[in-house]
Amino acid sequence: MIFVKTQLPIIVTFVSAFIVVASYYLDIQAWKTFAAELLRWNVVLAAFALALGIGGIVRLHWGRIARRERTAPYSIICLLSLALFLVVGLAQTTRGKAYQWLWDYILLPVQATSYATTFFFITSAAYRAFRIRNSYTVVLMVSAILMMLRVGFFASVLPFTPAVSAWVWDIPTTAGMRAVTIGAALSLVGNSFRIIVGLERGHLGGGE
Amino acid sequence: MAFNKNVYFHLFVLVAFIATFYYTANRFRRGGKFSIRPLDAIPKMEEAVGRATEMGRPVHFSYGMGAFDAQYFAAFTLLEYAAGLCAKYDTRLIISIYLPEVVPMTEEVVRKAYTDAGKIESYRPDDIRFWGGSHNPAMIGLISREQVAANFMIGSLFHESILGIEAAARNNAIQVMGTANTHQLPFIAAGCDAIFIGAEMFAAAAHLQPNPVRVGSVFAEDWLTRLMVLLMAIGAVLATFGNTSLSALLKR
Amino acid sequence: MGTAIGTWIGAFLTIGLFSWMYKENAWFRVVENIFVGASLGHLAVTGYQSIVDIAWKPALQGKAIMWLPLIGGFMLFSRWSRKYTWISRVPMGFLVGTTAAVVMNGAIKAQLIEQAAATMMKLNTINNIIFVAVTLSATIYFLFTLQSKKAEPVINLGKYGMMIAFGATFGQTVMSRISLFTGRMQFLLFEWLKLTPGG
Amino acid sequence: MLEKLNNLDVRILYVLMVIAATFPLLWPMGLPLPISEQVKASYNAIETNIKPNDLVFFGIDFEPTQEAELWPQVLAVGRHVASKGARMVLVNMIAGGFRYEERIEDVLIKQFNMKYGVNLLSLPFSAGREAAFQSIVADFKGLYKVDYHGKTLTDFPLWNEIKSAKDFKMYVQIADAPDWWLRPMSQVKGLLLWNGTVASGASTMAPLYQSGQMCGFIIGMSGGAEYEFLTKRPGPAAAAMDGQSMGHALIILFVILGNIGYQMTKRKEAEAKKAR
Repeated sequence: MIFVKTQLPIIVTFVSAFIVVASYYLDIQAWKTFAAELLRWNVVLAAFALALGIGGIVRLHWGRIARRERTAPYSIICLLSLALFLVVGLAQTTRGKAYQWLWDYILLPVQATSYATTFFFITSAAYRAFRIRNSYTVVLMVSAILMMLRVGFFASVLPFTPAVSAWVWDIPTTAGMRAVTIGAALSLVGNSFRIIVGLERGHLGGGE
Repeated sequence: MAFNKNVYFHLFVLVAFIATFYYTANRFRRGGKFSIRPLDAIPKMEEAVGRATEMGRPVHFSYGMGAFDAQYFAAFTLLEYAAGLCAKYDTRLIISIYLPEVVPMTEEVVRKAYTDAGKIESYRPDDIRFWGGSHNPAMIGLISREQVAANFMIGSLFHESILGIEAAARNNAIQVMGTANTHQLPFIAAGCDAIFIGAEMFAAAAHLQPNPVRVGSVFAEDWLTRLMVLLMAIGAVLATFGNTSLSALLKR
Repeated sequence: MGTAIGTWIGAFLTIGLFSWMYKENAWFRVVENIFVGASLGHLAVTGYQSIVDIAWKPALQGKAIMWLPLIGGFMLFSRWSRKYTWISRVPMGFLVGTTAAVVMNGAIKAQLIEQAAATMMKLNTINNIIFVAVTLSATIYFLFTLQSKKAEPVINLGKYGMMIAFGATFGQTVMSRISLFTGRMQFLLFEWLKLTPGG
Repeated sequence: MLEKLNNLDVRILYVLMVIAATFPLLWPMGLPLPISEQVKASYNAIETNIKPNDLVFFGIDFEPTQEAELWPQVLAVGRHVASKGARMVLVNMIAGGFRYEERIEDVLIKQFNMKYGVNLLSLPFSAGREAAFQSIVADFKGLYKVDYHGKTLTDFPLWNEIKSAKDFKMYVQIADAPDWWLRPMSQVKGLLLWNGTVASGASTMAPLYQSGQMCGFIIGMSGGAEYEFLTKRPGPAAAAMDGQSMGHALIILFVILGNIGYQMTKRKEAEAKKAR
């Protein structure tokens, strides 16, 4: 039984990975179709895993409400908002009129605003980070400023900036980023391989 | 056997990696000596947890908002390390999660770290928070309310990196981040106390637990990367003289 | 009517989130909790739909293999019991295995082979020479077993290359972030306050 | 005095930035906008490669959060492709992208008289990202049974003319996420890849454009604004570019002030050390 408990997840990992990896090398249509099918199952499993995650958050807020903590009103808001989306969504699917309204006027503005807050953060990050401490930070700062001078109004006042920044972008930037990509490629292979053959198993817990 | 076309070099890389890996891993199993360039981000993580402990404030960890990919695997290893430190020092660890499918894996990783430290009774599943799409506001709210003193974000980072950096900077937290997503490297390089750049977060595993498998893997990866550097150099020289056979070979 | 109320709600949420920039406050916290609830609710609805569309309906229509992901999904719930947690590790193994497999195939082709082939460029212009030199030296930076003093100048060149890349990307991203904010201001000014450009 | 610049309250910076980005929205300044070579080249890639009746796969993969930056691109590029007389299949792989699919479909039908099902088709969202693209490559027809509107696909003549992903001439994708679509899609032989992305994703995608894996590549709001200019259809991006310029100017100013403050602080600390 202990064998089944510890080894079965590893065997499943290996077999499913083997099917997908081999589908890339083998020219057998049925195999490819089956591998594609397997990848679609991930979506289903992820959806089930959602229930676990949501369960955790509901338990957290429910606890706060039950204990009548100072923050309980916020927890009530959270659970009400969840219930609203859940009920409307299950009643009429995401294509329904009411759900579309919820999406347009609640989810969309908060998502967009949440992302737009990066506007503030990047300002203070630029202010704090681009201090000349050593020769590396000089390079960092100069190339950042060049890129900002590249577009719009500046390009017409300082006509050399588009060409210079295009050079910075096409040559050293592309080359530097390519190195990061190439440098990581074999690490990805190594790490994935160790996981596939079960040599790395922290994510499956420690035995018992 | 019906083989696909244009995958031969691809297959060569895979087979070469596996062969080199088994060779190097075996060499270290028999007690070979090795040395790997140190990474400053690892001791920084310990320092951060230590300081959070002194201040009596929690530690925050996030994988970022990327799709499920290999960076999560590297992050699991570093999370295990961070959780181990938090268990050892009795410091609270709060984890923000964007993807549902990694919730169970995160639980396993953290529980294992607490079990290994002999502190399973202080493991708090409630502090593993799944936020889904609301990850970012929930994270900055959490960082500022809980006065987080150490902020680790490791994985497939997107714009949440800079949100985490600025929110935690308001608490003067020590921050360690790592990602292979080139679009976020500038921000973590500019804003953190120490970072893992791309491959470094995978190599960290070999530092944390220098067992033959992990060290052997780093060596095998390195040797193949050297081979690729050599091929690129030779290919460029050949191309200069009008010979593109090497780049053609790669695409076979 | 629905639009008018919606716009006001949208404005309430937008300003509430932005208010964190001043300091963490109750308004922000209300919006944060609305967002957490809404986004989890939305995920739950779409998740339910994918289960039904991808697996449940085909399974009922006789595609027997679709019972497998459904059973796998239910196995995840064994996490709620201490004793049977191990059962949930089987579908977790599947998720990890398929993901690792896709990563492995993709990394070799797109990140290694294509990139390496593209770096084999003619060294007949200064630009190409700089390009290849920076790519190779910065790749060498990622060799963890290389600890020779002789390699240091090469690695330093690679580091400068990466610093230029980081700086340029930072500068490039500023543009993106201003656009996002512009989008929200367009909403507040033109849709909510109904102002018109030109004063 | 000047060393105070080393540690300004960032909230002052925030207020100034808000003014700089918002003011031009209300009072446009009409600053000039030059066109970059890359946008020109990407425009030409569509102009020369797409012939009437070619099949173009058009991906809209971004969340509403990216609307300001990417919707102008979808509009400008979508109109350009349609004006070349191509047959288009719209698709989305990120949950929030569906409403832009609907919007561009509307524009194409109204402005270009495209006939739904004959030379235009919208496929529904499918989850899984890289895995979903992988299944498009392996088994395109297997992935979809119904269209975006929930109708059976086999009822549409356009769907029945397509056999696999290889039938498409070009895959145009406007997306906020980096390269996970490219790994699978680059496996389709003969398919031209064309990408529009956010400014922050540019560094990931630039090497892939430079290496020739993509035939076109435009970036961010400025890319959209310039594309609007090339297609001679002014749109939402051009209007917002003034705020960009102002914001950039201000950030550069902050960086300079911060450095003055930093150097002053360093000098003062050095003096204090000497005095001791």
